[in-house]
Amino acid sequence: MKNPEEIYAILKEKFGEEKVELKEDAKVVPWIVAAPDSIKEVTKFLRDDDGLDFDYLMCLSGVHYPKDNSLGVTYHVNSTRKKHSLTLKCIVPEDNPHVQSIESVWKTANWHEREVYDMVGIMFDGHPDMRRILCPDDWEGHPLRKDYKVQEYYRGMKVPY
Amino acid sequence: MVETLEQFLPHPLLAIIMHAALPMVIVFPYVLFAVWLERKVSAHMQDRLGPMRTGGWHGWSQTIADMIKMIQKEDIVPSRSDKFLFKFAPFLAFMGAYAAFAVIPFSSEYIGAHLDVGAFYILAVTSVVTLSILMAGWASNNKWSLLGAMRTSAQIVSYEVPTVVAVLSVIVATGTLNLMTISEMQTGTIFNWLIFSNPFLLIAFVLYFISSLAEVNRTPFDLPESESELVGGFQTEYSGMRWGMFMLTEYADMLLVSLLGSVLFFGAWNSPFGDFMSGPVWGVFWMVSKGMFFIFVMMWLRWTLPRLRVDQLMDVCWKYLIPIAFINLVLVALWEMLF
Amino acid sequence: MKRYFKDIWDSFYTIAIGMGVTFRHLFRKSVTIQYPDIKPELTERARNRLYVNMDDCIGCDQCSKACPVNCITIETVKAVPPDDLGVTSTGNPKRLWVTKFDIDIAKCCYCGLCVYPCPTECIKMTDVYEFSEFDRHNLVYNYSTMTPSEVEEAKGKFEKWQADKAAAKKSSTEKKKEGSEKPKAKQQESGEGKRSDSPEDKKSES
Amino acid sequence: MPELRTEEMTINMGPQHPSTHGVLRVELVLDGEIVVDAIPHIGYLHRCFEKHSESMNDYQQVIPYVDRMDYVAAMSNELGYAIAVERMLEIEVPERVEYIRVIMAELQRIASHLLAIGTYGLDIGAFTPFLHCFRDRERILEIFESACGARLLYNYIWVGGLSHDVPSNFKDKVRDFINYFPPKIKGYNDLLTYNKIFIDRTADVGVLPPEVALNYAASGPVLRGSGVDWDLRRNDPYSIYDRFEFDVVVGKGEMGTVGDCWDRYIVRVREMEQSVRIIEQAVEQMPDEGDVKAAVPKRIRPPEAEIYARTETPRGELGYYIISDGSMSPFRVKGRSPCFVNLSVLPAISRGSMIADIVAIIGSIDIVLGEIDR
Repeated sequence: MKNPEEIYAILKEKFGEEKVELKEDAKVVPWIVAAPDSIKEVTKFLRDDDGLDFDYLMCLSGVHYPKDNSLGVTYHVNSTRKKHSLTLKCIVPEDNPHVQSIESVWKTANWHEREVYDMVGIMFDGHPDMRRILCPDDWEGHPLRKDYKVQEYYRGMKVPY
Repeated sequence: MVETLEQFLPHPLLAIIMHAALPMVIVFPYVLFAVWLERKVSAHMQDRLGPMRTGGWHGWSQTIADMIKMIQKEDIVPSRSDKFLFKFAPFLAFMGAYAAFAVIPFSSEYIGAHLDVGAFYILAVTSVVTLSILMAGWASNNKWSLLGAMRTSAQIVSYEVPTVVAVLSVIVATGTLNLMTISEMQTGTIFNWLIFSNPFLLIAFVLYFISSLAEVNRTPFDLPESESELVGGFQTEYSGMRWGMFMLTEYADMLLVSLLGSVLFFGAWNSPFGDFMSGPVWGVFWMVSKGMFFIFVMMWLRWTLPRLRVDQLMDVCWKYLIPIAFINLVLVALWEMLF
Repeated sequence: MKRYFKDIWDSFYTIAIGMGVTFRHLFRKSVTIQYPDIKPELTERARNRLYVNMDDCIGCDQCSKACPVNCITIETVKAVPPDDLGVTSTGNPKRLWVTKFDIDIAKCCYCGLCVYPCPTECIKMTDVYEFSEFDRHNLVYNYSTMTPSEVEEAKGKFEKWQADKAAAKKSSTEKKKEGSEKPKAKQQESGEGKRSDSPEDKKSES
Repeated sequence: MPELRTEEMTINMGPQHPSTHGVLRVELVLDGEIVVDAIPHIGYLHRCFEKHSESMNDYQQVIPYVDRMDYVAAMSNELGYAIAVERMLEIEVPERVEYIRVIMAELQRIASHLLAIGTYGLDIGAFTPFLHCFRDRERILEIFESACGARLLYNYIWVGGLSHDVPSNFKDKVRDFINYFPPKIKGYNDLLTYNKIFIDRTADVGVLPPEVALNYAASGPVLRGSGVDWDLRRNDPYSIYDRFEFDVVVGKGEMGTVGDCWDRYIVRVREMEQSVRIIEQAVEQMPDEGDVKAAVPKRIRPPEAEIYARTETPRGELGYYIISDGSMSPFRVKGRSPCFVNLSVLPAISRGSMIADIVAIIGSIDIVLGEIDR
């Protein structure tokens, strides 16, 4: 059982401050922001380290922050054996949204990442099957972006009925 | 029987047609009744009521209404199907089922064709149903249908073996293939029935019943249709009356194997009480009621059991039924030799 | 070999047990009812078709705002002084002509969220559940009791009143030479323009 | 003789198929009847739950949408959402509300599991258990209907409380049900669970080893069926689940391998017994008096914060990731639906099985498409 601060201390020692950063002022639970190009390493370490032992990726969500013109991926990880959980985040700019895929770390990320790509439009580098999952393959735009405008016609069908 | 008809009818051909159509008098009302019964049996087993509206008492005319509806329905033929085979298959299926009724002795006075190879004829002619199912599945140009059709042919071809061996046990015991002769041999009280004449024939009957379930594609062997896997199997593309013909065939087949079962093991048209309630007309009654009993058991099984998987179906056939059937055949023969 | 016979025995035994269960059920009383002949009694909290008692509606738009699927459309026109709309049965004064109160019951999700905020308890869910229609447009229920001509009349009166008021104000401002703030009730403009976003406004008027 | 040419057949199972429990499409690559690959395609029931939530002008308004995610276990969905928002608002709900919520959630678990095992029987080909399950589920729905007026989509558990107090005869009704129900489980077991054909169809089929289950973040009966002792009600207690005594049921591989379809199935059957136990205790302890709306906030305006709250629904871990920007409407609501995650296991466990097994596997995962597609 470790709290986020302790986990952060371990991560900082391993990866250095430029890769991971703790947001202590966050309400409810603090989270750790990791660099998008090292998220795979970080998560792999989280999973394999005996002291941390995060074996369960609870949730992976994409968020659009229109204020900062950025997109974010939030990872909620949990350890079934050590009983602690952690919130990790990756923030990427809106115009070049690339995050490393963690599909190889936790298989469950496969569909979650596809969903994030579909809904928010973040590209996951190294994902084996980067297709849309909920919307049709030829859908335009990413619906969960705050500035999303629904397309007028989809294959000749009027969309906003 | 034909001779009697010829006396009343102007042309001998007419008499033959009349004669051939007689089982229809039983088969059609029976199918209407059986479909209704199936619904009622299933409903009550599931704490429901089933059809209650059409016709008044417990919805007795529901299937008649359904049939009228089916006749009126649009005849949909998929555009990419093999049109001729697609249209012809349901009728071929019914032909196969109906032709088999020719050698069933409905009563001491009526049998369609007094064939000396009656049992053999039935086993041969029912295979036409397989053919038609295969035709239907292939002609539909639908992968699900094809899978269903392939399953059927594999299934029926396999299950024909235990059926034949089980029937063979009876033939070993009786020494004839003529179903009328077999029926006549069982005249008398219930103890003259073949099933009680030889303990191993009881096993033969169980084998016969199980494999005939598979032959008529009833649960737990309803893989050709297997609604929850193959949508509707070979029937997927059928609708309206053509689908109705398959339905008719299924129920006619059920009746056929039930009647054959009662001929081979349960004294055919003989009354269980010796001379009491026996005679040509009572014969029909006994025959049909024995058949209905087995049909009820089939329904009962259907609404109780889940469905087997294809490989398990084959396991049941080749690993269990066939070896047991052959051993049983030897035992029946031994018993007949010794007693 | 033992396993072989055990399998056979298991099959027959478990099938027999299952058949016993189904056979017993064959003679049980059924649990279903013959629906159109016998109707189930609904609980008093049953949430089915919406009903609006227009006599009590004050046009406050609370239900429309609470609706998560936007199936309620309300348009109102302020009643001008000579017309007194009276009070509702709960004692709330009615100040608005409800010129349009449409519920698209086809959109309604029967969540009941519109019922709670209503200050006069005039919108409620009834136990009527048989209201299918052949045409989807028939499922848009118009609860407003006003005829189009009455609506026109109310609108005309309001416009006239507004014009009078503006004129009066103009003259008064000319007199006093200083701008006076618009009273809050006046935000309640006619028709479409009236939807304000914060609920405080609504509260003040109800 | 030239070698016989064979080729793989690609076949679409669904979106309209009796055994995909909705509009799931599974693209099957078949070698005869053997499945070479199974690729699920989802999204046919996508209703933009998350987008809708963002456009609501109140947190309470999201609840009818939440209901429609997992429409056969709406109470559990509401409970998860309500807990998430309450944690953000840092409000305590009254004791009585907590008890009612637990009773409702457990009744819902039974109802949902009944549906799951009933339709599972249907998938395997047995029709009768399905209607027997519906018969008993009906009694639960009646209790729900008397409490909130709806039978399926309740909108009952609100942020900070409940929409109505329970009716006065609620306790008796629940007691009636928990007396009536346990003998019925034996009926299902006789009819289906221990039927030889059923066991043959489900044992050793779709084996999901525990490591794989964890790696795929499977949850609920799917995870427990693989022998992982993990239940949020005990491991991460929410509401007042820490007050009750119950066992976490795990699959033991009684009929075959640990983690096969039969194990997933039996976990559900036995979980119903445990739910009855919880309800029994909750009904005894529940206070008779108390206002259920006391803590319902007039206006829900959480501080600028974000939360991930998870609860154990009948299908597994339902998480809500809610971000608030301090306004009346949520900034982002993400539903981590258990079925979505559980279904992603399908390709991994279905290779090499037969078409009929695919049906068995999908059924044993117990998916609800409304929740997968949201």
